[in-house]
Formats: sequence, C-alpha cells, structure tokens
Amino acid sequence: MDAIATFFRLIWELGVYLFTVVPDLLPIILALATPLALGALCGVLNERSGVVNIGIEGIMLMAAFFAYLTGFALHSAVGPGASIALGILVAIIVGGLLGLAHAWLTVSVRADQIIAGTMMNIAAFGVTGYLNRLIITPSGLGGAGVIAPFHLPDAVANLPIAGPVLVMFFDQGPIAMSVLFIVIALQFALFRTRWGLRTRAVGEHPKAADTVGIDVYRQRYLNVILGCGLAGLAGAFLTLESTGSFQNGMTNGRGFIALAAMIFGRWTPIGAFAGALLFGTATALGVVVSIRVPEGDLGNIMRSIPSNWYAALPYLMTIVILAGVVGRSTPPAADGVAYVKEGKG
Amino acid sequence: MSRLRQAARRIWRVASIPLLAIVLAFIVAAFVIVISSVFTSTGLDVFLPLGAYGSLLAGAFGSGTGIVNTLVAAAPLILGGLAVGLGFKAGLFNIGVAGQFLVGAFAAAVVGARLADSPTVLAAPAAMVAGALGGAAFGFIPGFLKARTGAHEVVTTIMLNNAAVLLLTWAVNDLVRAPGFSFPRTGEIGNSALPVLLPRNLHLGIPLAVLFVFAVRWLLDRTTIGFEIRTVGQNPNAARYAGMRPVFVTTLTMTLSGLLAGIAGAIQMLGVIGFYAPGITASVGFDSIAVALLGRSDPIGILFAAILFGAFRAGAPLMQIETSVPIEIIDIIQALVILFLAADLIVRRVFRVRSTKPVISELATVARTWAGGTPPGGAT
Amino acid sequence: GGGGLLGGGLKIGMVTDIGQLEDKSFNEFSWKGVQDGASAVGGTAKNIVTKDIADYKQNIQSFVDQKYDIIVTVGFLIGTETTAAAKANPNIQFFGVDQFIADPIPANYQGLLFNEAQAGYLAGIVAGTITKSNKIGAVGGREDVPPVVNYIKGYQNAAQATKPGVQVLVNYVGDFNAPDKGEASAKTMIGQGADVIFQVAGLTGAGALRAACSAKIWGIGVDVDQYQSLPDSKACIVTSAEKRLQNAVRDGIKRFKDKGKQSGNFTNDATNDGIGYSPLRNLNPVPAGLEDKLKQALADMKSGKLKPVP
Amino acid sequence: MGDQPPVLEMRGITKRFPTGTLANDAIDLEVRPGEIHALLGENGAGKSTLMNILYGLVTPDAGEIRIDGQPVTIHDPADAIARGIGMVHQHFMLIPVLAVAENVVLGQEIVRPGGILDLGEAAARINLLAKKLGFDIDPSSKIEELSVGQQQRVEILKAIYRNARILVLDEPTAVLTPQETREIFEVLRRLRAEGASIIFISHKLDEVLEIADRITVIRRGKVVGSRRPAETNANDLAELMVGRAVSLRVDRGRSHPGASMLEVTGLRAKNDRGQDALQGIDLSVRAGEIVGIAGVAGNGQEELVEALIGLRKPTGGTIRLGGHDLTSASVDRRRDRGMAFVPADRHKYGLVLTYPLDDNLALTRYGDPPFAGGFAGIIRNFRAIAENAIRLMKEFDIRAPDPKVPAGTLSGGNQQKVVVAREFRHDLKLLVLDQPTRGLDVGSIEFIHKQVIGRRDGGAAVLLISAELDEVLDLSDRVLVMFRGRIVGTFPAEEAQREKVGLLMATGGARA
Ligand SMILES: Nc1ncnc2c1ncn2[C@@H]1O[C@H](COP(=O)(O)OP(=O)(O)OP(=O)(O)O)[C@@H](O)[C@H]1O
Ligand SMILES: Nc1ncnc2c1ncn2[C@@H]1O[C@H](COP(=O)(O)OP(=O)(O)OP(=O)(O)O)[C@@H](O)[C@H]1O
Ligand SMILES: [Mg+2]
Ligand SMILES: [Mg+2]
Repeated sequence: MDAIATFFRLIWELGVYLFTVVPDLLPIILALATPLALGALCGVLNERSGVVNIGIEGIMLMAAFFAYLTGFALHSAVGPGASIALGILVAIIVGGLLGLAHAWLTVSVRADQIIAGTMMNIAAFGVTGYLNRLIITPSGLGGAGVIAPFHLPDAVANLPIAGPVLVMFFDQGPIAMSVLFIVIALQFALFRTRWGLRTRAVGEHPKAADTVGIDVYRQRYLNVILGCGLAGLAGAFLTLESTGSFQNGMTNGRGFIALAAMIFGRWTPIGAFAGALLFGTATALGVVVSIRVPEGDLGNIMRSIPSNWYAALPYLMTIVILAGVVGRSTPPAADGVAYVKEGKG
Repeated sequence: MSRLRQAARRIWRVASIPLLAIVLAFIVAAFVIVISSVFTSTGLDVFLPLGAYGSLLAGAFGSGTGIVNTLVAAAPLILGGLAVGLGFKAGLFNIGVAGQFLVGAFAAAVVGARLADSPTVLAAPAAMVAGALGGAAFGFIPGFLKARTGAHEVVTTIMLNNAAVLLLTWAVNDLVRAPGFSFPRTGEIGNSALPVLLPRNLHLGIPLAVLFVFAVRWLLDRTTIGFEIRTVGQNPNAARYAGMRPVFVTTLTMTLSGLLAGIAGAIQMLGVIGFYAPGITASVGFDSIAVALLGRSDPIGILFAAILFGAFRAGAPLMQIETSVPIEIIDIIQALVILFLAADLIVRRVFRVRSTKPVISELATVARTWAGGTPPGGAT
Repeated sequence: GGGGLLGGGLKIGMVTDIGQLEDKSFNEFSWKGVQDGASAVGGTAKNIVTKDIADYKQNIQSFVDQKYDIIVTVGFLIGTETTAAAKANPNIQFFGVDQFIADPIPANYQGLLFNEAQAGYLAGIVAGTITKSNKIGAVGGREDVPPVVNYIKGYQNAAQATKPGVQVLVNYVGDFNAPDKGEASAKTMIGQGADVIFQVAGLTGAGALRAACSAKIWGIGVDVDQYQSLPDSKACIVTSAEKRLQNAVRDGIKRFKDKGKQSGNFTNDATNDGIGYSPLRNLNPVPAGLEDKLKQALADMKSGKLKPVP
Repeated sequence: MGDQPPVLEMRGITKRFPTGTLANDAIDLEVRPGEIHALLGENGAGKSTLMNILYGLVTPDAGEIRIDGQPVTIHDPADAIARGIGMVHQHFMLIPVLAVAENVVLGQEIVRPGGILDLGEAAARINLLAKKLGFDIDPSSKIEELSVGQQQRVEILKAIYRNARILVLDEPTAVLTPQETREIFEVLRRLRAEGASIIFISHKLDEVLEIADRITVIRRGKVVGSRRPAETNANDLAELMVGRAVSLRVDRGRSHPGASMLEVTGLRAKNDRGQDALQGIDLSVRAGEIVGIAGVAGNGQEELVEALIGLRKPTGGTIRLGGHDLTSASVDRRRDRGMAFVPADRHKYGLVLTYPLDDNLALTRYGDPPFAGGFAGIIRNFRAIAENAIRLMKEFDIRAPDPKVPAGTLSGGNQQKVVVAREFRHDLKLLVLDQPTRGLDVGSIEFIHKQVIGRRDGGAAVLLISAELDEVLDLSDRVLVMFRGRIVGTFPAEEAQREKVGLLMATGGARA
C-alpha cells in the first residue's frame, strides 16, 4: 500500500510543481506559438473557403528567407529599423504571391490541392537552399537585424495574477503581440461580416454560392492570398523577430503542426490560436521541466526521463489530441474539392 | 508491326505527360540556373545548364560505377515510392515514409548488429524482417488512428516522423549504444550486410526492390485485397455497402505502406549505411512522394520514376564538382516535375498534347479525403 | 603526395556532413579552412554537399574518381566511410574534421579533433567572474553530440572553480535548428535568475543569445567569434569559446604540402592555439584580473597542469 | 392571359456538352406573365440544361433569350438575378450549417458600414416576406434542422427576396409528401396571382396536370409538343415524352406469400447526430410478398434500411432472416444469407463511378466465387466478372458501349439499372429497395417495377421504401406507415387508400 501512497503523493507533487512553474511558462509560450498560430490562421482562411493548403510550411520558409534577404541586403543601406520593416513587408508579399500561385493551381487549374501543397514544400526547400548557397553564404556573415521585443514596466509585470498574463501577451516582439489582435479580428470577420459569410458559403457549398451570384473563384483567391500573407508573416517572425538569421529548412515542421492546430481549433481562428498555444505550452513545458527540476523523488523521476522524450512530447501530444480529443471534427464540406463551373467555356 | 505501333501508342498515352513534365522541368530549371549564375564568381553563364546537366548525366550513367550508384540510390526510392503509391490507391497520403524508413533502418541495424557473427543466410533475412516489421508497426499507428478516430494521416504521420527521430536518438543513446565508438551508434552489422552481387556495391536489395514492384502490382490488380484497397480509396461508402471493412482496409493499407517503407530503410541500412546513429536523415521519405506522383501510383511507373530520381542522386556529386550549381537544384527540378504533373494542363498547353490520360485523376481522392467527403450537390 | 604533378596545384575536395554547408558552424568554417588552405598552397577547392547519410560513400568516391589530392570530410558520422576510402586509396590524403580515428590508423588519414572542454573552460571562467546573481546557464543542442557535451562540461567546471557555489543551469534542447526553443530555454533560465548564457546549439543557440540580449544580460558564443557572426546579438556577447576549425583545416593542408602524408589524431588545443576565446567585449570595465585569469588558464592547460574535465 | 406578350422568350437554344451530348437542340420556349408553365421530359431530355442556361449557369452554343421583348445575354447567375429570374434547383442550393437568414441574404447581404452583417434587419425582412407567402419560418434556425419541405420554402424565399418575377422550379416536388406538395402549390398559386411567371419541372404527370397553365414537352433536346391541361391526359403526355405508349400503372397481379422471411422486432438505432431515429420497429415480410413503407422522408426510413443491410449498428432489437439472427452480422454475412439492397443514393453507395461497369456489376460479390478464387480465395477471376457483366447488360437493357466504360459516364437511369441488375440476384431471399425509381422517367420506372414484381413472384421477400406514395401504393401487397421512428399503421393493399395513408404519414395517427 506504500506504493499507492507514494504514487498519489507524487501526483500531488506534480500538480503543485506544474502550478509553480506557470510563471516560468507564461512568458515563453506566445513566442513558441506565434509561427504556429499564424500558420494555423493561414490554414483557417484557406480551408474555410474550400482550399486545402499543406504548403504552409514551404510558404513560411520562403517568406523567412526573403525577409532575411531583404533585411540583410538593406541593413546598411536604410538602417535596421527600415530594413526590418521592409523585410516583414516582403515576407507578407512573398506569402501572398505564393498564395496566388497556390490559388491559381488549385482553383483555376484544379490541380490536386494536397499535391500542389507538397510541391510548394519541396520547391521552397530547394529554392531557399539554392539561393542561400549562391547569394548569402558568399557575401559573408551578417545579420538582417532583429526587432527588439517590447518590455512591460516592472510595476505592471509584477502585478499579482494580471502581471504574468500581461507579460504573456505584451512582453513580446511586435509580431508575436499582433497575433492576438489578428485572431480576434479574424474571428469577428469570419462570423460577422459579409466577407466571412461568403467565405463560409464557398467553403461549404460553392455551387450554392455561385447560384446567388457570388464569384467562387474570386473569393477563394482572396482567401488563399490573405491566408498565405499570414504564413509569410510567420516566416518573418522566424528570421526577423526570433533569430536574425536564416538556416536551410529552419521551419522544421512548424507548418504542419500549424495544420494540426487548425484542426484542433475546428477551423475557427480562436480555436486555432488555442491549438497553437497548447502546442507552445507543451514545448515550453519540455524546456522548463528540464531547467527547473523539483527536489525530491519527483525531481529524480523527472531527471530520469531522457531529454528526447520531453522534446518528443509536443508531437506525441498532437497525435493524442487529434485522435482522442478532436476525433472526427467536421471540416468545411467543400474543403479540398475544386469547384467546376459546369457547362462553361 | 501494327501490334508494335499499338503498344507504343499505349505507352505514349500513359507516359507522355510524365515524360514531357520532366522535359519541361529541366527547361525551367535551366532558366533558374542561368539567371542565378549572375551571383556566382563566373558571372552570367548561358551554357551553365548544359554543363550541369551534362555532368549530372555523366555522373549517373557515364560509367559502370555511375549506373550502379543510380541503382543503389533507386532501390529505397522504389520501395518508398511503392509505399506512398499504395497509400494513394486507398485514398491515404502517407507522409510518414520518412519515419517508417528510420524505424525500419533502426530495427534492421539493431538486429543486424546482434546477428553480426551469424551466417549471412540467417542474419541478413532476420534483419530485413526486423526492418519490415518496424516499418509496418510504425505505419499501423496512423492507419489505425485514421480508421478508428479519423485523425488525419497527413498530420499524424508528420508528427510521428518528428517523434521517431527523437525517440530513436534516445534509443541509440540509452538502449543500444555500441561500445568502442566516439559517438553514439549501433554496432557493426558484420555478416548481416546484404550480399554484394556486382562490384561497386550492387547489393541484393536492388533485385529485391524490383521484386516488390511486381508483388504490389499483383496485389493491387489481381487480388480481392487490392480491389478492396482501391474501392475504399475511390468510394468508402460504396466499399462499406459492398461488405468491405474500411476500418480494416485503411489500417491494413497503412501497415503495408509502412512495411514497404521499413524494408526501404532495412535495405539502405544493410546494403549501404551499416549503422544507425542519431542525425541520420531519411531524404527517401520526401523523395518517395515525388516518385509516387511521377509514377502515377503505378508500380511500373514508380520503378522508372525511382530510377530517374536515383540518377539525380548519383549524378549530383559530379555536378557539384564540375560546376558551381548547388545540389538544391535537384529539389527544384523535383518540385517542378510535381508541379507539371499536378497541373498537367500546363504541359498539355506547352506541348499541345491532347487526349492522353490525366495523370492525377486516379489520385483525385487524395485531397478529398482531407475533408472526408464530397460537398452537397457536388457529386456529378 | 601526388600533388602538383598535373601542374595545376593541389586539388582539394570537401564532403559536408548531412544537410548543409551554411550552418554557421563546422561545415561552413571547415569549408573556409579548405579554401584558405587551397589558396595558401596554390590549389583548388571544391565541395560536395551531402543530402543523406547513404551518399557519403559516393560523394567521397566522386572526389577519388576525379583524382583529388586531398579530401576533407566533416563530422563524425562520415568517419567510417572516410576510413574505408583512406584504406582503399593510399595515395590520397584524407582529413576528418571532428573524427577520432581508431587504430589501426591509415598513414594517409588524419583526424582533426578539438579540445572543446578547454574552450568551454575559458567561457566558464568568464561567466563565473562576471555573474552577479551566482546563476549562469548553458543551452546545448543535442546531448549525444560529444563536442557539445565537452564544451558544457568545461564551462561548468570552470565556473564552479572560479566562483564556488555558482549554480549552472543546463538545458539540452534536442535540436540545433530551433531558435524559438533556444529563446524559450534562455528565457526560462533568465527567469530563474541566470545572468550569463552560454550557447552550444547552432541556430537554436542564436535564439538563446537573442533572449539574453533582449533581457540585457550577457551571452557567450561558441565555435567562432559570434560577435562577428551574429551581429544581431552584438549588444550582449562578452566573448565566444573558440574552436578554430578554419585554422585547423588550413594548417592541415599546409602540413601536407610541407611534410607529406599526415596520419593519426591531431588534437587542436591550447598547446597549438587550436582553441581559445574571442576578445572580451561589452564589459566596461573588464573585471580586474579576468584577462589574467584567462591567460593563466591557457598557460596551465598548455602545460598540462590544468585539466578542464578531471 | 394567353394573349399578353410573353415575359420570357427562349429561341433556338442549342447546347452541346464537351462530352458530345446534344442536350438542347434549337429549343423554343415562351412564358407569359402570371403563368405556370410546366416542362416535361424523360431523364436527360435537357430540361435542367435549358433552365441552367436561363439562369446563367450554362453558356448556350446558340440561341437568343428575350425578357419583356428585349434580347438579353446572361453570363452568370448575378445577371439572371438582376433580370428578375429566380431558380429553385433540382438539388437544393442551401448551406446546411448556416442559418435560414444567412442563406437567404447570401450574395445580397444587408450590411452596416465596414461590411458588418445586419442579420436582425435580414430576419425582419424575411419574416415579412414569409408572412406574405403564408409561411412560418424561423430565420435563425439552421438549414440542417429543417424538414425537406421547409427547405423548399427557404429556396422560394431566396428567389422572392431577390425580387424574382420569373421563378424556375426544377423538380421541386420530387422529395415532398403529398401534404407538402399541396402547400407548395398554394404558394405557387399565390405567386401567380401576384403576376409572377413560374416554370415548373416535374416527372409527376398528375401534378403537372393539376397546377400548370401550359405544358411543354421535350424529348432528346427537342420540343416535341405543347399542351394545355384541359386538352390532354397523363397517358397522352407520357407517350409524347417517351415516344411510345407507356403503362403508367403496374399490374401487380396476385401475390402468393409463403413463409415469413424477414422478422424485425423492437429495432432501435440512432441517427448520425446521435438521436434515437428508430424507436422499436416491428415488422415482418414473407417470401413472395412486397411490403411497402410509406412515410415522410426523415422519419427513420434511412436508418431502418441501413440497419437492415448492416451499415448502421442497432442499439436494440433483433433482425432475423429465414430464421437466422443477423442483428449484428456483417454486411458480407447478410449478403451471403440472401439479402440485397438497392440504396437511395446510387452515387454515394451503389456505384464506384470511376470503375468500369463490369467491376460495378460484381461490386457486392467481389469476394465470392466465381468472381474470386485461387489460393485463399483472393485471386480475382476476370473472365467471370466480364461474363457476368455481358449477361446482366443484356438482361437489364443497360445502354453502354461496352462493359469497360466507367459507370460515371452512364445516364442516371442506366446507372440505376446497373445497381438493380446487380442486386436482383437469382438466389435472393430479401430485397430491400430504397427509393428505387427516384428521379427516373416513366419508361425506366416501368421497367424497374416489372423487375420487382418478377422477383416477388420468384419467391423473394421485398421491402420497399419510397417517398413516392403512389409507388408504394401501386407495388405493395401490404403498406406500413412510418412516423417518428415507429410503425404507426398497417394496411393490406386493398384498404390502403391514398388519403388514409397520407393522413397517417402526416400526423402519425392517435399516437402522435
Ligand atoms: N455538365 C454536363 N456535362 C456533360 N453532359 C451533361 C452535363 N449536364 C448534363 N449533361 C447531359 O445533358 C443531357 C441533358 O441533361 P439534363 O440534366 O438537362 O436533363 P434533364 O432533362 O434535366 O433530366 P432529369 O429529368 O434527369 O433531370 C443529359 O444527357 C446529360 O447527360
Ligand atoms: N460533368 C459531367 N460530365 C459528364 N457527364 C455528366 C456530367 N454531369 C452530368 N453528366 C451525366 O449526366 C447524367 C445526368 O445528370 P444528372 O445529374 O441530371 O443525373 P440524373 O439523370 O438527373 O439523375 P439524378 O438527378 O436522379 O441523380 C449523369 O448521369 C451523368 O452521366
Ligand atoms: Mg434535371
Ligand atoms: Mg435528374
């Protein structure tokens, strides 16, 4: 019976421990979640209009590269502030252009959407690696500049309860901070505006939308381009807000995890954001747990768990969530199906 | 005579678009190379593509070594391509070949090292079987989850790829690390290595991969199991109505797909690499997708596509030595090939081809399964 | 060596570790070393980027087939294939960066190793001296990569020797390519009160240094002078623990040119300036005696009196 | 009203699809103000195509459209809407997950500055319109929560909201009960009284005769005649449509019921949303007997047939066939025991459209001899599959160039024959028919009905479910009425009068 008592004591200690590390977790979650959240929002905008986009990963990577390239090239010419701003702009534009390409392929040419996305991922990996070798490496080492995060005054950050929450969202870089606003704006727009209604209509039943005079193709183009612009912003975050440097394949699967967050969030902006935060929390926990190991038996157990297990936690958790919690969530009915205007042409 | 012509016409009907897509991809990539040559020390070089493609070709086919290298590189791609293609037939997109490949490679390495001193006739098959089972187990998980809970395999397999890398790293470090090396790795495989049939490493895995081409073709075309797999891919509701069990078929297909990927990992491990160490990558995983698409999910098509991609790999070193074109051009060419297959309209326009079989039509199920159905009023 | 016989100088080829050339780390600086070496001896340099572990053999063989005089391979994973190639081609000189060669060592194959623990030790002295909170951190890439662990062990030991009672927080993120995790890791350490962060984690570490800078504490770079290579973290990098890859590769090529075949495991350490620390920066004033402590440690390591990892 | 100038004239409309089908061949059509104009024709005659051209969904190859005497070109539905044309499509164009109000205003939203929807204002307008038309509808309820009849009304509301003067209804009554049909006809008459012109497409000749002011008949893309209801009758119209005499009433003959074949007791099942759809069904069908189930769609019929064939797990009760308990048997096992099933949705269940006919004709027995054999019985026998196809195609008059063409290239009627041919096996014990003739023309219906009688006389038990009350009454030896997941009434054929059964369908009788 000792064993059982020990077990419950450990569970209790684990609970207490998790509670005590919350202040450590809060400041680091948003940055981990930002590229995922932006990618997931890209997915929401695409799929709500009926276009599956698994090329988010590639779009992020391309945008990250061109953001870096812009910052890198203009750093000395226009100064760090302007070069970063331009870099972010370029990332959004690159994202939008790739969105245009994806829309053209999937909406106009009616290529298989999953395959088009796969193509995008492979192409992005190749193009960025190729240009990185040709352009950036020979021109020597250099940074593109990074955005300084915003810091809350200590008086605010140290407030009880509200302090850590404010830190979580506002003691961050501008792109990370903007995510919250983008999420709220999109949630409102999707369910309360004309654009949102039409988006949902073409994603659910494009023919019905067509018969009331909505241009299905135009609506899908618009959404895919807008969404991919957000994926571009995620790319800019990686190079210009998070590191200041670029490395081949640096998106490292984030685009796909973003898709999982989107599905977790049942294709709503707020849900997708929650999914991204959840994933960010799992990652953060893996980091915090190995730095702030508690004392006693619990600490010994936690220390005995190999670091690779902590690192694998977010991935395993995503699977469990998809399989168990989310189950068969229903995507927009016309998601993934190209719309054919019959008898035209 | 007319028989021959008919056969040629049939082949053209099936293969013209893929072939023209490859041609077009090379043409477009040539522009990329020319334009980007501006950034190199030599400056704008209009003939650079010729040089690059020339050495690519010479490296891949210019010598006996080159040809062997091409085949060695093609073997795992054949199996990986079959893995992806089989999934496509059932409407499943197995992006998890990378992870299944690694698990297969790891299992083969561990068992291979254990049996390093046993006779090859025992050791090599045992290690192969271990790799196959490892891959199958790792394919079973997403298949079962998809069938039972609807968790989409595109997401779960990618997560499993990431998890596999981390967990195998742990396993090498903490479970099976071989003594006597300065870094964590598995032991020497000794007699478990696949026999080399011809000098320069033409190992037994190559004929084995070709054998699987015919095995998968037989399974799909001639057996009721293959019919079930295809029916579930085309219309899961009709499959249920016909008395098939989509849950079982989906799980089985992913398991078989993982099995093939695991064998790919095993032959790569036992025929080429020789040991498992953290940091091993499985580029086969993603290349297999392109192979399956280029081969339009048909086993014979996959065989040829894999040889083409194997040639890229075999020719790349010479291209890098003789020209300054980065190896990533191969990714670009692969992406372009997929682009032109997915949007075969472009190929048709450029080359004015008419009335050949659309490439992706049999794969049209892939995107559909993302959402799991057709929209209201969308079925015609 | 057979160099120079064809009249065009030595042909030097390099095969990278898996992945990429531009890793701002050992592939990239080995390549710079190859280029430096080539121009020092009047030869030509070419590289092959490896995409997959299965390509090692073939990539090395391509240089062999093209009759290269020197082949440099990078990373310990490629060691097995390099050994095999060295045995099969006794007329070609092989260098293996980060490769420890076990006996019997071919006469034409030299491993270029680094005493990372010594470099880490120097970083630890700096961290131990400048910390005010008595808490310092180290962000590592993968725990199973020996050089990473060596750096961090030296760092830990030095910090504790310099300032007894100092607490060293260590986190292996499991990834060299995750700046956001690096940032999260460093932020957590900073939250725990750490005021110096040492990074041994590639791009992940770049994220860690970013966090250090934005929290206005100190960061220590790795491998090369990261004050130069990570200009975005200039504001807070006090020094870097250097592992002089570029010099080591260049010098190996020169040794071959001057003395012929090179064999054995060549360790770059304090005795041959193979490791060191970058100029101290951002410390105004530099704490009294810090420079002396570092010089003394270097001297003691040179003489063998000081072992960074007992 | 006949002498007023037409509001709509279509002249020489011609359309050939890229597939080669000449769907419309120089069609002329005139519609006058305040007229209900019926379009009649076989499956594939080209009715929907003509209306799609009018609505801008299909571009004609030749021809002219005039509205109020003015030539117009209609590029897309937006053009059509702008010219006062409204259309209720053969397949509903409603978005199930959106609210009624959202569906109605879609495309012509009422917005506040910034594009923000004003759904309150929309609801107010909808309520106003609904009252005018005599509807009762809640603008905030979701479409998926509505009955088919209510959805039909939302479709009409959509058109009226857009100020349609010319309203096209493509087979609006195909899925309605007689009760609902009567209500819709009320609405149409009201609209006509207000001066709207209505084009009404239906396969149901009685309805057409009842509601239309004028009838135009199309055969193979050509207009073959125009009639006033007063000058014609059902037989005349059927002959005009098909080009030969058709018997509209089947001769059921006498049935000779044998031993009880299907025994269902206390069957319960949930629907996809987890609600109790079947609340204890008891029924039995004897060999050589056709039992028909009448009921308004959505009262559990779908769940009942799915539970019978094994596609839905019952939550209670038993199913026995010829003495064997099959309650939890697999689909495969039930088929082995002699069950066959013609599903309502041939595209969803019945066919694999991309497969050739021969595979489709063996689809439900692919694993049984002679279609499979060899070692472990998994080798497919292509010769047997081909022979089966050739035989069935002849026997069931399936019109296709050869057994290798994909099923998707066949017309709807021929596709249905493929399903029927496959399911009407010779060793049948129980045949479950769900809407076996939905959307088919009179010729095809005649053929299928004869086949059903033939199987009954061959000793099979037949369970027929149809939303088509007339079909149930015509074919069944016994009629059951289903209401809210229960059987609420049983009538022998001779006592099953249309009105009595219809009333029970609508109210569920005393128990409701
Ligand atoms: N988009 C299309 N592409 C090719 N052929 C088509 C298309 N739409 C309809 N058809 C063909 O055109 C012909 C006319 O079809 P249409 O739908 O107009 O018939 P219908 O009279 O409405 O038949 P039903 O009574 O079954 O609704 C048919 O042969 C059909 O196969
Ligand atoms: N895009 C298309 N391409 C080729 N053939 C088509 C196309 N659309 C429709 N058809 C053909 O037209 C036929 C009639 O189409 P439709 O959708 O009107 O079916 P139907 O006969 O009316 O049956 P139902 O409406 O009951 O499903 C189909 O069976 C199909 O063969
Ligand atoms: Mg029609
Ligand atoms: Mg129809």
